[in-house]
Amino acid sequence: MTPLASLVREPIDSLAVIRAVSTPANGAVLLFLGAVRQVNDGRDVTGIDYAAYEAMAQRELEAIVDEAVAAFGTADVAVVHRLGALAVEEVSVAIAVGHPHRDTAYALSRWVIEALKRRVPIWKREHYTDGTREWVDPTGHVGAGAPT
Amino acid sequence: MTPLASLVREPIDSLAVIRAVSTPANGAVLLFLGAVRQVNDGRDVTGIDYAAYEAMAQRELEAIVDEAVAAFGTADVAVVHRLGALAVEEVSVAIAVGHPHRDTAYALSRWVIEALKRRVPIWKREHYTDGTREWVDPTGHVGAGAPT
Amino acid sequence: MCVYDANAHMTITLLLFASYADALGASALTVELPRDSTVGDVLTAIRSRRGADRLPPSPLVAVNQRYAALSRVVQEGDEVAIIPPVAGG
Amino acid sequence: MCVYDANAHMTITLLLFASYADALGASALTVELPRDSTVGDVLTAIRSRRGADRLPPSPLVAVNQRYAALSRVVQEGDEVAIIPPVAGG
Repeated sequence: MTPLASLVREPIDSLAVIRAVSTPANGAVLLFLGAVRQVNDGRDVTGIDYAAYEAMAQRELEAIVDEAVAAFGTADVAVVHRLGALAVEEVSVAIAVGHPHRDTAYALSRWVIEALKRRVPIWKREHYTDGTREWVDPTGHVGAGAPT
Repeated sequence: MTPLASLVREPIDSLAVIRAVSTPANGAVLLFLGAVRQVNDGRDVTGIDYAAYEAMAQRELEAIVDEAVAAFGTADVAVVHRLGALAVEEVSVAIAVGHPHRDTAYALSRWVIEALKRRVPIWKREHYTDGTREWVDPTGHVGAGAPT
Repeated sequence: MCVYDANAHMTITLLLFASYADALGASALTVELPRDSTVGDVLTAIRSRRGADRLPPSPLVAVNQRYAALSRVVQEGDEVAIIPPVAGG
Repeated sequence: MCVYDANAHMTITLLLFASYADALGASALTVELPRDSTVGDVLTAIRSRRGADRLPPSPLVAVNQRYAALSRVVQEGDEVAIIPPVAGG
């Protein structure tokens, strides 16, 4: 299979992502799904807008997949990230990996999600039940967002 | 969601297993799929029969899920194992877990598959391209199977 | 004088699976044993059957669908099983 | 005597995203700079704009869609971006 890295604006088709990494050689397939949580840092969330520096995000996703393929010895890596307005419980990211052995599948899956969270220029603005919204800063600094 | 542990004889519905653990609280969902590999220990496999001590296997699966729920602090654990004749690339086991945080989701998923492989009385008989078939013994002893 | 006392004996069903069932040519055996026999005694009682030499000396066993020790005492009606090395997943 | 030399200057497009775009009220700025300026010089050039005080002293930057150092020399036509803390996944 060809490694897959894409940004989409529609709901992610988890089965298609799984299929992209399923081969007769792979005894283990692992699918990671990131989803919008109803409560984050104690605040009630009603939805999230995902925005990206799209050209660079696409390039970084592809770089991560290429590096994973080289480091873990499998071509079966698929990453799809969704952009736009997502409701609670909707899937923002799907990462599927396939490998003959589960040890490597787990390590590979984890490597990809950590790299994605560290490097890919995607941002999320949470909407709260009190009507405010704010860009999330995982580094813990006060966001530049304001009620609108 | 109610924890799920079941043995089935039809193809596993991966999406249904994912849905069983998807809640507004879970920011991370992880699906592990075990599938029939075309090559095992250097031999070409055409398919696998999965057999079980069904009453005990069901009981052990439920015990594993209960222990996981108690140890990892989430009710969102689902395990489905298929029995019967499977072709190469077909899914034999699906394990879905959901948790607010991915760290725990990965640890929990791994815990469940390792416990399943260690404890649940399920056996597999591989069919090879040369027409022979053999019960697989993961402990490495010579199987009691014979060409038929 | 030796009188057979039915009350001092019991009937145990022994379940066999996978390679063990193939080895003994059966998926279940009925074993007659003295009361207070252990799982180990059940295994000893079938050692003379054809194919039993293909069982390991101390296989995994279960009583009433739970893993048990070979020293476990069994009772009339117990479901005893010999568990080949498991290979699920 | 100071003569403006068009050849000694260049035009750089600076992209802004998410909280940084909100802070400066724009998703792209055009900056006029001497040749051989660095990414750091681009940032210095916008520091006087309203809202620029909400940018950190040394933000992450990218040149032509790749992460770059603030010391990186930029060229006419380069796509320079300031990258807020990423939050994908």
